[in-house]
Amino acid sequence: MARSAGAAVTSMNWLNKMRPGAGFPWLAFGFLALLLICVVFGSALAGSAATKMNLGARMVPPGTLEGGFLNILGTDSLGRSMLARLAFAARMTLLIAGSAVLFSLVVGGTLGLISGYFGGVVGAVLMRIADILQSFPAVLLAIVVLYIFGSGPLNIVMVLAVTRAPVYLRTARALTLELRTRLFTDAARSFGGSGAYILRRHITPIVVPTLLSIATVDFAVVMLAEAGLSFLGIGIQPPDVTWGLMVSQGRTYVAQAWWLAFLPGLAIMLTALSANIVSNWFREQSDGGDR
Amino acid sequence: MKPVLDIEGLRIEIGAPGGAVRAVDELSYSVGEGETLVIVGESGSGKSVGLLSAMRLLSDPPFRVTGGSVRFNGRDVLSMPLREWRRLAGEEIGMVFQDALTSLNPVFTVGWQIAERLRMQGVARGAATDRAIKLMQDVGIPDAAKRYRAFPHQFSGGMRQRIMIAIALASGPSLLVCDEPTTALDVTIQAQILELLNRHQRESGAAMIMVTHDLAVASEIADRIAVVYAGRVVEVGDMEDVLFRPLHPYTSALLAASPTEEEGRLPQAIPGTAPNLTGLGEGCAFAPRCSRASELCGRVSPPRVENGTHAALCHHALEVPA
Amino acid sequence: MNHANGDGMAPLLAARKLSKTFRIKERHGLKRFPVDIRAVEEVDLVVGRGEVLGIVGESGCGKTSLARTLLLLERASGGTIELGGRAVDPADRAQAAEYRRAVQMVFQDPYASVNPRMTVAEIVEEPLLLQRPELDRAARQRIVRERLEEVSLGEQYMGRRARGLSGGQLQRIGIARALAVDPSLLICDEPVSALDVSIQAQVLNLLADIRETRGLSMVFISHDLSVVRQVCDRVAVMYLGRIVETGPTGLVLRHPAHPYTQALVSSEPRLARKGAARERIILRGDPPGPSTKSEACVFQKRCWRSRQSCDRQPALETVEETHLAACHFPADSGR
Amino acid sequence: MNDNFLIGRSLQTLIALVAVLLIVFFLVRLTGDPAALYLPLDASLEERANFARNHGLDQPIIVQLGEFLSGLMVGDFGQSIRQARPAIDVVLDAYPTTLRLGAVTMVIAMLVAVALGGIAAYRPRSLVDRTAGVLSLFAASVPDFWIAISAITLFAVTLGWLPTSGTGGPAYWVMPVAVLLLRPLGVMIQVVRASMLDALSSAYVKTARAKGVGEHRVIYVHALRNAFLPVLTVAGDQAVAIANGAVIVETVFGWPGIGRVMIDSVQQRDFSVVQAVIIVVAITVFTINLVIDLLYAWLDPRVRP
Amino acid sequence: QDGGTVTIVLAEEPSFVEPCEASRSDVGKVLKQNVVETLTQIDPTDGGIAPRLATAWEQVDDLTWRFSLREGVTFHDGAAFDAEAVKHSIDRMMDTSIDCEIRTKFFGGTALEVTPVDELTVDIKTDAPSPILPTMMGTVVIVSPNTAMGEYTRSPVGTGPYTFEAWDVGNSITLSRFDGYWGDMPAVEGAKYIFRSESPVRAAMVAAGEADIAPNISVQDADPAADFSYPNSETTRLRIDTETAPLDDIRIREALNLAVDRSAIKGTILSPDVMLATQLVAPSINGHNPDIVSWGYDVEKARALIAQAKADGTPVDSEIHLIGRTGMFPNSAETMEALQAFFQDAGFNVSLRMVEVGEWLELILKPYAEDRPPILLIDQHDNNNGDAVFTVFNKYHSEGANSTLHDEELDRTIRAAEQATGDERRKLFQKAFSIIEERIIADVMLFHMVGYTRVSERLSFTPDISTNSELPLEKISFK
Ligand SMILES: Nc1ncnc2c1ncn2[C@@H]1O[C@H](COP(=O)(O)OP(=O)(O)OP(=O)(O)O)[C@@H](O)[C@H]1O
Ligand SMILES: Nc1ncnc2c1ncn2[C@@H]1O[C@H](COP(=O)(O)OP(=O)(O)OP(=O)(O)O)[C@@H](O)[C@H]1O
Ligand SMILES: [Mg+2]
Ligand SMILES: [Mg+2]
Repeated sequence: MARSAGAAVTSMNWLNKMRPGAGFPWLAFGFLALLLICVVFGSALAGSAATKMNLGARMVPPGTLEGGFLNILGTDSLGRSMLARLAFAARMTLLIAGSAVLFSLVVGGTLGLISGYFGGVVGAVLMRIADILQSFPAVLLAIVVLYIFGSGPLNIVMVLAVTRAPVYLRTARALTLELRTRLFTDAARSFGGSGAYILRRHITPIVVPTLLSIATVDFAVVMLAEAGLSFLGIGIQPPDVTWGLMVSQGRTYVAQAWWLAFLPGLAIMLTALSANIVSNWFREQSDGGDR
Repeated sequence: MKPVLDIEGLRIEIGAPGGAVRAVDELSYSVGEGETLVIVGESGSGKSVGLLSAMRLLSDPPFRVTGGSVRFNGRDVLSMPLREWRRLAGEEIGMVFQDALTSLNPVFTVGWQIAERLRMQGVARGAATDRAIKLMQDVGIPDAAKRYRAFPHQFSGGMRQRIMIAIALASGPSLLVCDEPTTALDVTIQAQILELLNRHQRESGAAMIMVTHDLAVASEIADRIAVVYAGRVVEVGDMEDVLFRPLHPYTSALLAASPTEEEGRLPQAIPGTAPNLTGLGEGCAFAPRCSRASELCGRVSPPRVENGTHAALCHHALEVPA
Repeated sequence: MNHANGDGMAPLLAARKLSKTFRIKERHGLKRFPVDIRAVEEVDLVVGRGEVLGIVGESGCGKTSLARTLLLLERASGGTIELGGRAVDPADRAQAAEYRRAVQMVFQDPYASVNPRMTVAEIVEEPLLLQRPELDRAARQRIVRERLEEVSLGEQYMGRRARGLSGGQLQRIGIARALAVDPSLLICDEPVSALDVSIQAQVLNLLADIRETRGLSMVFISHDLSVVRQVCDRVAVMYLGRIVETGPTGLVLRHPAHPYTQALVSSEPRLARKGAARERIILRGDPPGPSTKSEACVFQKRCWRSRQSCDRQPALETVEETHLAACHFPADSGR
Repeated sequence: MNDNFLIGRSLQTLIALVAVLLIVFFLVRLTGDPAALYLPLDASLEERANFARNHGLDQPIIVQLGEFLSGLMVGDFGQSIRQARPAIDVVLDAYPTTLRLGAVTMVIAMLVAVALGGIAAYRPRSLVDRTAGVLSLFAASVPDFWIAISAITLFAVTLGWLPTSGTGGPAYWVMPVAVLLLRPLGVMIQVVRASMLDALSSAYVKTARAKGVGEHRVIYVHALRNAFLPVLTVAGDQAVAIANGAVIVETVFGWPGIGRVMIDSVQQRDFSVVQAVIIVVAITVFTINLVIDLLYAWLDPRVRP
Repeated sequence: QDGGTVTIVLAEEPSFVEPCEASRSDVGKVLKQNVVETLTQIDPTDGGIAPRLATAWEQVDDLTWRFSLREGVTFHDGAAFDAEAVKHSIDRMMDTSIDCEIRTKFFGGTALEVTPVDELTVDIKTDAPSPILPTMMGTVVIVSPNTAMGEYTRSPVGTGPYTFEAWDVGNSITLSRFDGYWGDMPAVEGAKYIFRSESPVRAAMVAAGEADIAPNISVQDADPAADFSYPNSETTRLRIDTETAPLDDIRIREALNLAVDRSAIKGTILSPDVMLATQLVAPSINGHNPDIVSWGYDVEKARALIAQAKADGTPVDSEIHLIGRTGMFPNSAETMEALQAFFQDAGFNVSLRMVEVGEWLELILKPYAEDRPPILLIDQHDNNNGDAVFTVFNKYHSEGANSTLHDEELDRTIRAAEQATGDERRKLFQKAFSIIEERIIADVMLFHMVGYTRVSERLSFTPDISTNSELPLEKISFK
């Protein structure tokens, strides 16, 4: 498996060098901040408008102000404000992606740190599991699991988290393996520092920023994956709504009301783009820090 | 003596335009036929950057030559089209770098890499192979014919450096450029390599420039020595003049800091730290660390003091020439 | 200056037949083979109180492995370590803790040996935190300040992080850290080899001062004979995991008995005038890999004096008084 | 004692495969009675019992597992309930479609990435470099199904340039491949660029230049050969990414591939087919990784015998 | 496109081409009456039956019907169509070692004994009186005697006007005209079936000339002027679980019905051509009760009923689970969301959950969980076989597999209707529907749905209610 360990390191290397768009992160930060507002206040601000049906004003195209500014982005097939729905859907979309990333970060990172530092059989088994999970198309696993356990938000978060956790596990493990051989961990050990101490005091603070920078990219990856699942009909189900589901539902109307699928798709893309740009920026900032 | 390589007032900046810093400033030295010039100086003083830029091996960006001239056998190197220079250098100059492991391409056999140089000069494949094996024997690689097909990672550090030397010697160069060829090696291996380089130079009469930070090594192989500090040659002259009758306080401090054979005699530290490149201004860069420095040193660039072939840049040179 | 066993007291540190073998897997194409790397092989050594023992040898000969084993960072594959005449059982927590307080290390690479995210104060404080839990914060801070003073770093450095500091400064911080718990023995693994000459001199001077003021013992590892010559009372020469020669520094380096030491000394570059010709022994080839196992003398392959009887590894035997060499045909001692 | 890499790898995969199979075997049986799915809503209880008997679903689950595993030994993957034919036939019918789609995508991704990433690395901050950067940023951010739908709307429905969907001549391949290409291409361009930058700034390239080797040869012989190694290491991951993407692309463009089979068979609780898909996919992934490993060993003498 | 052949783009590829699965709409659209034919043919518009491979039939005794077969008919493989072939087909269908849907759907629990009387006469005997056997025979397809027993075929051979040419799995199925057909030679020479799951794509393909006929396109893709709408025989309802509180209170059930503005959904989310349904069978089905009036939209009244029920202690605030099924019909998710909005508007505490078919089946099929919550379950039923018998027992009888009702009078009425014939039969079924929808209020009835089919301009073909389950190529001609 020399190659896989190498691959983890290699992929980190190129990650470190891939930073297009790093020049203008403020737009991206601004957009993400806006989304955060949607997440926090989304249901308060747009909740009722997002569910208020008006079958008399179905599929009003964007750009008209009749029916109030809420309809500026048009209405959907039930006459609900697209603007409100986009804002409302941001909540679920980002919460799912966020929790999945957080979960995989915490679980994968912790396991990676432990298996990297203590190694042994458990470490080897964890790596094999990570290998399997990573070398098996996640969508296929998701299909099996979501059909069987139903596609509630929690299950989706779990599926996404489990398929992403290997990334953190590998990275954390590779970094830990490397840091373990650094002299400063030796020094701490020579003072009688226990494994737990060294992990906590020396290794985690160095590993976590790297994991966080992966997490920002991963946020985009996970959000796209969730959207894909919703698109396939095994993701979020109405009346819950995410952007992916909106695209999926909107696709049946592409010929009559392009905005139903286009706008949520655009929202996904802009968010993913922002996450990627922010991540690039993040790497640029921390670059040269430890090396 | 006709100089083979003559560097005059070379000025190099590093970094993107705008944020560039001066790494090398007014670097000048030359080396003649059959002569060995050793460039010494602390780490980061610009020894490598200066030499490799003169060889046009550093890419722009981030490295940019902003002034000065480099002449090789009388021809202006910097204004020559790159292709032409590469061809000329390929035939006339052999180069050996510090880390032989990374300097050899890991995915090609060493023999192929030696032969490639010959093939670049139009030697036929078969002949190139034979010559390469011969070269490997010459630099002391046992079983050369068999080892021709081996890859760099299959050699020890010393052997790899021998391969590098074989590549450098392949074209029968008139100039050998070595950037710290033995720094990564053990003393016993270092002795082997220095001996090899020395022997070659004696036999071929080529000029040699070697970069090192080890004054003892310098004393063993140098005809002349150039001492570099903060991107400038602060002292240059015959080996014995520079190392045993230094003009520049820096040279003298460096000598005092080097361990000697005397047991229990501790070397003397040079106070302060090497200058930050961005902070280089007017005046002598060594002034803040110099025991002889006066107010003048901080303001005015030091003059060149000469004693025959021995010269230094200093306001308060140690032995004022007669 | 030789304090070894001078007054009948047990030596501060002694190692008896200390060995360290690493098992690694070498991949050859599709197959992998386990290989034993015998990094340290039956090493005997003794460090007296206040004494500095130098260990020299080529890259890969096992110097660092020896140091790490002495520091209990590696579990010895064989042999024992004694502190003040008492064998130390690394498995016994109390004994190990006591030993660790007495023995501290200064590492080779100053950049790698301090955590880039920690402040200078935190770095120096760490051993106190781990080894002197009885101290409160103020007491620790006081000690930190003292130690930094001792390595001539002012208070203003306490809040700085490693990334902004130079190699010399970092190495001084490494020394301050090693001194934090008042050890009786310092193991220095090539403490200056990563530094420029000018900085090297600073650190060597600092170590000399500390030794002077504290009466500290040291194991000083280096591949640079000239450094060893200046710092060490006694020296041990390692080759392929074994000590092949040991004795007072002056004696060993001026009149080496083992052919390897002879080659080493003669290969050492010296600042000399032109024509100050010296006889030089240029060894053939490279040292064999540390994984080769053979009964023969480890140096046999490169030795110009090797004969039939060199098929056996010789033991360390006295050449003269405390000067020992592991050679069937040692050169005459200088005296 | 020595362990053979090939055998070790196969053994690992086998263990992994058995683990995955067992999990899937029990998972798919956890919920959803196939009888309910296959028989009409008004089917009688006898008919349900009869159905279970016909498909061996009345047996205790352990017996079913035993039969499944012993069937595997002789290459029998069981019968597809839905298609009333051997499950493996169902999978193998769909397999070439996905394989072709994936292979074409992979090859194009590699070629374009090497060309574009190489130029980008050689001329940093040039137009090509910036274009490549923006392209890969977008490729990492665009929802693939959304692009697919938009492309169909634009190129097939509105402009009528390309067929809406389905399989057929080269025109049918354009949109699916383009959509599937997005992710791997974006990643690979960056990998090539980064590894090419590494290679170009390496000491051995300096050596080559010092030898008088021409710039073309430096790039295409000395640098590229090394720069290709990292590309290989991510190729395995990209193959998996392509497999993921294929599920969506096959759905949107109506390609009868293995992704569709998978979705349908899980939905229909067609157990044998689900299992067969997983085995086939696992073997494919294993083979791809093995080939990459061997290729790597072949290209990189450091891991060669 | 070459003149004589047509391309038909279907929403899904059939899993198999086994004739005894022809009752499935995906198989039936390809095979039924094209490749394989039935003895009798049901007229979907009025439930009447017409001869096809049988020319006449009569009841011999309570249990036995005698069919006279058409003369001069041969199978595509050359075998002669005769009494033995009919026996083979029916025996093969009734063989329980395969899962023929025609058997499991229509003949579950009955035994059929087929006795050739002479070459062109055959007796079919049932174990219980079966007054509508000739109608039932409209579902049974006849295959060549060379078709193996006990296994599914992948190359169906029948007597129809088209032979089964090839099945390129995943891509297409092709049929071509059978020159030896007994009836009139159809205009279409051959047909190619291709499959696209996306409705806009199917519609676009006909528009782009890539296909000739695209059944089942959704309303938003349809062009009301050009595309054909037709009742597709499907009827949608919400099944009310009358056993759980608060749904066990009839006022609540009434309020639910009053809360839905069906006419607001019609013409918006669903086609303007859908019909408000009053019961689970379409008007053309024997047993449909025309006297049941549809619910009006009256939120106020609904609220009043809820208040009343609440006053009487009905737990009206408990959460009612409205459960939809993903992709059940075009825009089903929107429909469910609209229903939820209507119920909430009336003051119900209704949560919506969309489930996948597997989970839906567990909810619709017995046995039901003891501690289930109050559920409103979406259901869509299709009966295009002319008689209410195919609906009522299963959906409403105490023993019906999909029924949550336990009503003795209803059970008795259904049993009686099954055995009755003629007018009496119709009356009894009508009575049953009256009990279900007026006395019990077992459903929130929604709509008789419509399908849209887009037909290329070069063809003349008018889809009708049967287009959902069969697509007879013989009815297509070129303009
Ligand atoms: N790629 C680079 N980018 C930016 N700065 C560089 C780069 N390479 C070298 N430098 C800077 O240029 C200056 C001169 O470096 P150079 O390598 O010539 O020093 P040197 O004297 O050869 O040192 P050493 O003995 O360590 O080899 C140093 O300050 C170094 O930091
Ligand atoms: N953890 C390890 N696993 C496997 N082999 C090791 C390990 N540590 C050291 N070795 C091997 O043991 C031998 C001795 O290494 P060691 O680092 O002790 O040598 P050294 O004398 O300190 O060399 P240097 O002068 O380069 O620091 C080497 O061949 C090395 O490769
Ligand atoms: Mg250098
Ligand atoms: Mg070491």
